[in-house]
Amino acid sequence: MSATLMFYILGAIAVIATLLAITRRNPVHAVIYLVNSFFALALLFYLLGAPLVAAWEVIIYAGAIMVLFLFIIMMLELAPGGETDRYGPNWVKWVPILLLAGALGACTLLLTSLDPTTADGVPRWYASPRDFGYALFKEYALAVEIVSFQLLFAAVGAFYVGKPESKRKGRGGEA
Amino acid sequence: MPEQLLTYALILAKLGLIFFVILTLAAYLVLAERKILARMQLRYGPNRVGPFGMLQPLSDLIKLLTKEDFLPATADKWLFLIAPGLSAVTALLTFAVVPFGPPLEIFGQTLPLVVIDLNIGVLYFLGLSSLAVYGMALGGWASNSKYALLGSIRGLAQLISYELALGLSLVPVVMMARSFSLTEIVMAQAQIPYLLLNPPAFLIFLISVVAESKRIPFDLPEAENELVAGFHTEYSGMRFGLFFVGEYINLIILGAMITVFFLGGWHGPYLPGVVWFSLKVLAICFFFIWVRASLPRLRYDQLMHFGWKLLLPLALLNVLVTGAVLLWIG
Amino acid sequence: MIVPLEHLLILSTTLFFLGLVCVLVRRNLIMILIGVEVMLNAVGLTLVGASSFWQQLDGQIMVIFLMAMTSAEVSISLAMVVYLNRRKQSIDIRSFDEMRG
Amino acid sequence: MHLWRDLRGTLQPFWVTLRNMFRKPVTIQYPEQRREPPPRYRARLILTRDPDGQERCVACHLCSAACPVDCISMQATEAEDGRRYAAWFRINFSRCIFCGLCTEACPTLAIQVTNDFELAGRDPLKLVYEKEDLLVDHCGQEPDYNFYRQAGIGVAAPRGSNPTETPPVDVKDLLP
Amino acid sequence: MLALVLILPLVGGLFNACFGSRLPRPLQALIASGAVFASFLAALACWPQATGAGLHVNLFTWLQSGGFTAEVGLLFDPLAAIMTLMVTGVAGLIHIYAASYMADEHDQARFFALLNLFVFAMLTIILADNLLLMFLGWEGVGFCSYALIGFWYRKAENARAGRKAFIVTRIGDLFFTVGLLWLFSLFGTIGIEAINGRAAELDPTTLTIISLLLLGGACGKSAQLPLMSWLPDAMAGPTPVSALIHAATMVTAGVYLLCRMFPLVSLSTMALDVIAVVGMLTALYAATCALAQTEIKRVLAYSTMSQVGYMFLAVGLGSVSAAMFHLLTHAFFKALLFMGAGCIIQLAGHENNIFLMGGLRKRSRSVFWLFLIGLLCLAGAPLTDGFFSKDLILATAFAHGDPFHLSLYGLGVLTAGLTSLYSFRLAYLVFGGDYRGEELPHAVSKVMIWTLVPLGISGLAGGFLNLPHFIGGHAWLSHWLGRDNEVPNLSLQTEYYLLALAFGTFLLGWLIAHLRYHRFVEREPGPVSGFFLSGWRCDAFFDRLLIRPFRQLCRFCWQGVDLALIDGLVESFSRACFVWGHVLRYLADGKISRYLQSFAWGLLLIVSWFLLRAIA
Repeated sequence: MSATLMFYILGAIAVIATLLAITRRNPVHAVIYLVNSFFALALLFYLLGAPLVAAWEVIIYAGAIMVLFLFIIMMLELAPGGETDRYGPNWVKWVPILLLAGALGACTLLLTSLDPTTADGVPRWYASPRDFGYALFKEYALAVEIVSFQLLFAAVGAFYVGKPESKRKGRGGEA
Repeated sequence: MPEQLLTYALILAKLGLIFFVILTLAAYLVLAERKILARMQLRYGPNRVGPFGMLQPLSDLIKLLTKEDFLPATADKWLFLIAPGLSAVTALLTFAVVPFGPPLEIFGQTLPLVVIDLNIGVLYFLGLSSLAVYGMALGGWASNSKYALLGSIRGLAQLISYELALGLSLVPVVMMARSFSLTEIVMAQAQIPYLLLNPPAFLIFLISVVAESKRIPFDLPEAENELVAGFHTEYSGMRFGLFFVGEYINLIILGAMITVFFLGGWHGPYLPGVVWFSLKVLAICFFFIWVRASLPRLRYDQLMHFGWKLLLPLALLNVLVTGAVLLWIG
Repeated sequence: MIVPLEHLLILSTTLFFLGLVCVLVRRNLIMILIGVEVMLNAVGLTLVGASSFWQQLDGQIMVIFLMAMTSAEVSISLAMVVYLNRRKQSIDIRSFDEMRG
Repeated sequence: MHLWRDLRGTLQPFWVTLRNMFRKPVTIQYPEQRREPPPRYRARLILTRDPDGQERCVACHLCSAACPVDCISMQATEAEDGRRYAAWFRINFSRCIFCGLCTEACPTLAIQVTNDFELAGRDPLKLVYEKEDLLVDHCGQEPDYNFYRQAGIGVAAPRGSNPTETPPVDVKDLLP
Repeated sequence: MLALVLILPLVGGLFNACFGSRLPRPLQALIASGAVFASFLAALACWPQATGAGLHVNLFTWLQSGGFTAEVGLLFDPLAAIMTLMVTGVAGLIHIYAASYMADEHDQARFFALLNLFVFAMLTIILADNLLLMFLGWEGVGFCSYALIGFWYRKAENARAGRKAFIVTRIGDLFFTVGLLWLFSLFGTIGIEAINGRAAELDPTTLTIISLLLLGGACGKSAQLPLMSWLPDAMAGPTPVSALIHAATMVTAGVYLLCRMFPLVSLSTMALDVIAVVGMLTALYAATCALAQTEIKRVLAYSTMSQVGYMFLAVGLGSVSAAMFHLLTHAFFKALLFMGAGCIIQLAGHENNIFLMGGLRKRSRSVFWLFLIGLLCLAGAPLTDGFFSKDLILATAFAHGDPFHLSLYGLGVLTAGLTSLYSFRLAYLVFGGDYRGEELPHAVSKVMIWTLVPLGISGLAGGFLNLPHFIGGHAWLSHWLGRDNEVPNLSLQTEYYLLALAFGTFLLGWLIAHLRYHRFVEREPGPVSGFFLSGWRCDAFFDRLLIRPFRQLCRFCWQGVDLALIDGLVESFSRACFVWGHVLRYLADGKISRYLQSFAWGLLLIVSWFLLRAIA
């Protein structure tokens, strides 16, 4: 029972934090709210029997990706009161897009509610790290390889894009 | 239901005990650092307040508490206020999974000497240590001062970089122990600590841990002689104190982690486990202080090069080699 | 029984469309990327929920891959943000319209 | 071999610090242990008297002129026999930098440095020393020197003719 | 232990490649040569296990997909054992030599890394128990050769020579690949022994074609007609490389391949004859070319080609032991010759041209004698190893007795005479008379000369490995290879006649050389010698035969097909697109948020379609 309650509480936290995050003018605040939302999500994952995913959610999303965002924001000095303030939310513009998103959401929800299986409950379940590891490295070994290559390419690409233009030209790359 | 209540009570009791011990330890670690550093520099260090200066932490506390809590006019108030707490709390929370002794037998019940034995303890530790970045980053950013901002940008880059090597150096440990649980990792080292089985991992972990704790030679985020005090330049009073204590708590945590992952945790001959554990942690803490006395600060580009071009490939290689050896042994 | 699957799907749908709205409305490149992150997380929630519902590990594994891909995506896209900012001294999405046909 | 050099450079300091840890600290525990300052130490200034027990200072203002931080002030006045002395004499020790230029400038060796360096105080105004604080009862570092004995006063009466005066030294007879 | 033979050079090479440039120079050389010597010792230790079917070691499974399995497996049978010992031994000596020879070069680490890798690849060829692994070594050898020929890559012609070697051998490799794949599709396995064991199941035509494909591969690697033109150019590389790759080891890989696959190849008489003809023609061709060369290393390169041609001939005659015997002796004396040539080049102040040498005998007696030993072996002076091995081949040819083989024998004798002629021409030009160069001669380091000594000894004594029965030998090598039946069965008298004939050709060659060259006369190259000098104008011939028509074809494809036909079509199509694009460009206004919005609308469409379908 308490798990059910927790689910709703955490869901509410996630939605509210996300809502706050996407409406902030200041990107740093947005990042902070988003981290909150990710925490709620991580706990949700734990509730849903995915402790490993929960831990990765915290480590990767909150600990690495959002920190990266923070780093870039700080590095570009997108401080509040800077020029970014001008690009804040413009409520009139939001209306059609909100309508669009609302329509989409409604369609999706209708679609899910039409599926009779969704009325069933999610059972209590727990995936131990051991099982997870076996599944990951036995059945999905190829995918792991591919994704790791993807990461390597991303690292190389980021390195290349991030280099100052003058240096890049010096090394013979095109602009 | 009473059973459950008892469990909760036990957890709370353990938590309280740990809080008390850790905070005291952190306070006295500051003193110890000052004393040891002084002795290494042929000085005495604080010796006025109480016998051998033993009450110095107390007087520091009183000083910090009574100082003005200053809020810069242009600071981002909200973030400025929560950042120090964030950095102290993330450090403290990690203690929940540290097994500091073998299970006790009391009244016919086994009482594990760990607050919660999570089966993903390693990930919990990594997660919290990656969150520890936020206190520093937000504190520096919210101060709206260039020293603080520079300090926190440096800190962000440094911590992200060394987080990778840190995590990767733990992979061999997990591979050898076949578990993410810290208790089981300690259990697996009953015979021989991983320090001897996998010294490269230990070395990488040690270096990344020093970087993670933002101490010399990796203290670029707060480099006193370049950035005044880096990310906590603008802090004063107890908020500064929280950063400060958080740093020392972090030190103890990392010492405990080194102990758990590489020094065999509470295992040791003759003495009870808890004693062994504390001895090892204190030895690590001494080592950190020693490092601070001995080494100069790295330059920023050296730091980045070291992290990305040396530690990270080494850690990856170590994972590979360990995996190969484990496979070979079977 | 924790909750009906429907509720979980409602939650993830909500999150997804919040992210979508963020992507569509904001003009700050960083905020747009944040919206993308929200959407990806919503998808992750769906996958974990499905994994739990059918008691299969595949969903969780997909989430791990999702995270790996996301970190790759983020590293590239943030590097590009830095690059674009260097070129235009701005991260307003309206200043990047060179792809005009 | 860079590697070897770097390794040594990293590990050697550890040995150095460890070795020093077991040495006796060089610190002097100040209030309990004191170091005797050297005789020519420059600290608190004093106004000395000549061997006859009279003030040496003739209020010539040379010291205040020499003072780089302008912390010396005084007012000159004359005794009946025309001998000059300071009506009041004031040194602001919260400004003094203890450079000792005043003592260099002083023709009568009246103002002198001592090795009393303990001049700390909570109230800066208390560090403004008046003449009575400065004047001491001894001759300081030059016990035999007496300016007027050598120079004579020579204002009201000719040099050396005042009642308590000995005739001035003829500097020329010192020549060969 | 056997794996160690293979792994040590690899480790040495990788170590030098990764860390070599940080180490002091002597250490680089020490690591490299130490690895090879250790490998040699390991091979010696394995030696006793090489009898009979040999030692089989399976290291690990390399690939496995469907029915196809590629093991990394090693086969150490007598054939491989001899080759392994020869390669590691000679390579070890050359490493030491190179340490001294290359002492002043930049990039010594790269050199030794490549050299070690080369040894590794060569050993892979030798020890592989399946064709795929062999092919891996085959390619590795090709690559290392390419990188080493172009070691001084800053000079354009060196880089070009490297490229040429790579491309030409690649043509051969293509044949080998096709043969390999075909064999796999026929037998479903790539194990050498399995293929050899089941070769008899094939029908003769297929067998012949496969054999010829393998021959093509071998030709490429061993610089046989018509893929021979890369070898003389490959002399642009450093001399130790020439000694190692282009004399002792790599060029013999083709011979080794044919010997390995001999049970398969020998089933087709036609293929054997082709091999013999190719070998013989190459031998003759190269010998004539060698007569006119002016650069010392090119002379040796052509002589290598010629000697390898003899080996092919031996294989074609069905005598693996003769081929292997000649391969071994040739490796010894040719390595000796190349390294001696390196000494001579240094003596003459980095001068390659033999017309600018002369009188070097007085400069360094030891080099003179050692080089002369090499030349005598090459020329087939009696009692040297070259004499015995060449004679074995010729005797085998003679023993066949039919006109075809007799004509081969005749050509062989002719070639032997030519060999003697150009050997002594070289000797007289280099050592006789007075010094004609301008550069002051340099000294040669002792280490370099000392490494020549063991090779000189083995050159003199190598013949005893396989002394024929009729002079009291036991044909030990043939016996060891288990091929006693290949010893030609001739009467004693015939044997002596043959020996006398060989001796006679040797003497005749010497005599002509002596008459013509013992006193140096500056001559303009005549038409014949010019023809020989340019290698029968083969490069020009290939240029006319292959490269120009190819260019013409390309031009046609480019101008006719591509520009006129395809481009015309494409352009008209693209013009239509262009017009349409003008219309559609108003949709793509570069506003990213608008693009994103249209994604969202599309999503709405998709979702609502699903919804409609679900309701319906």
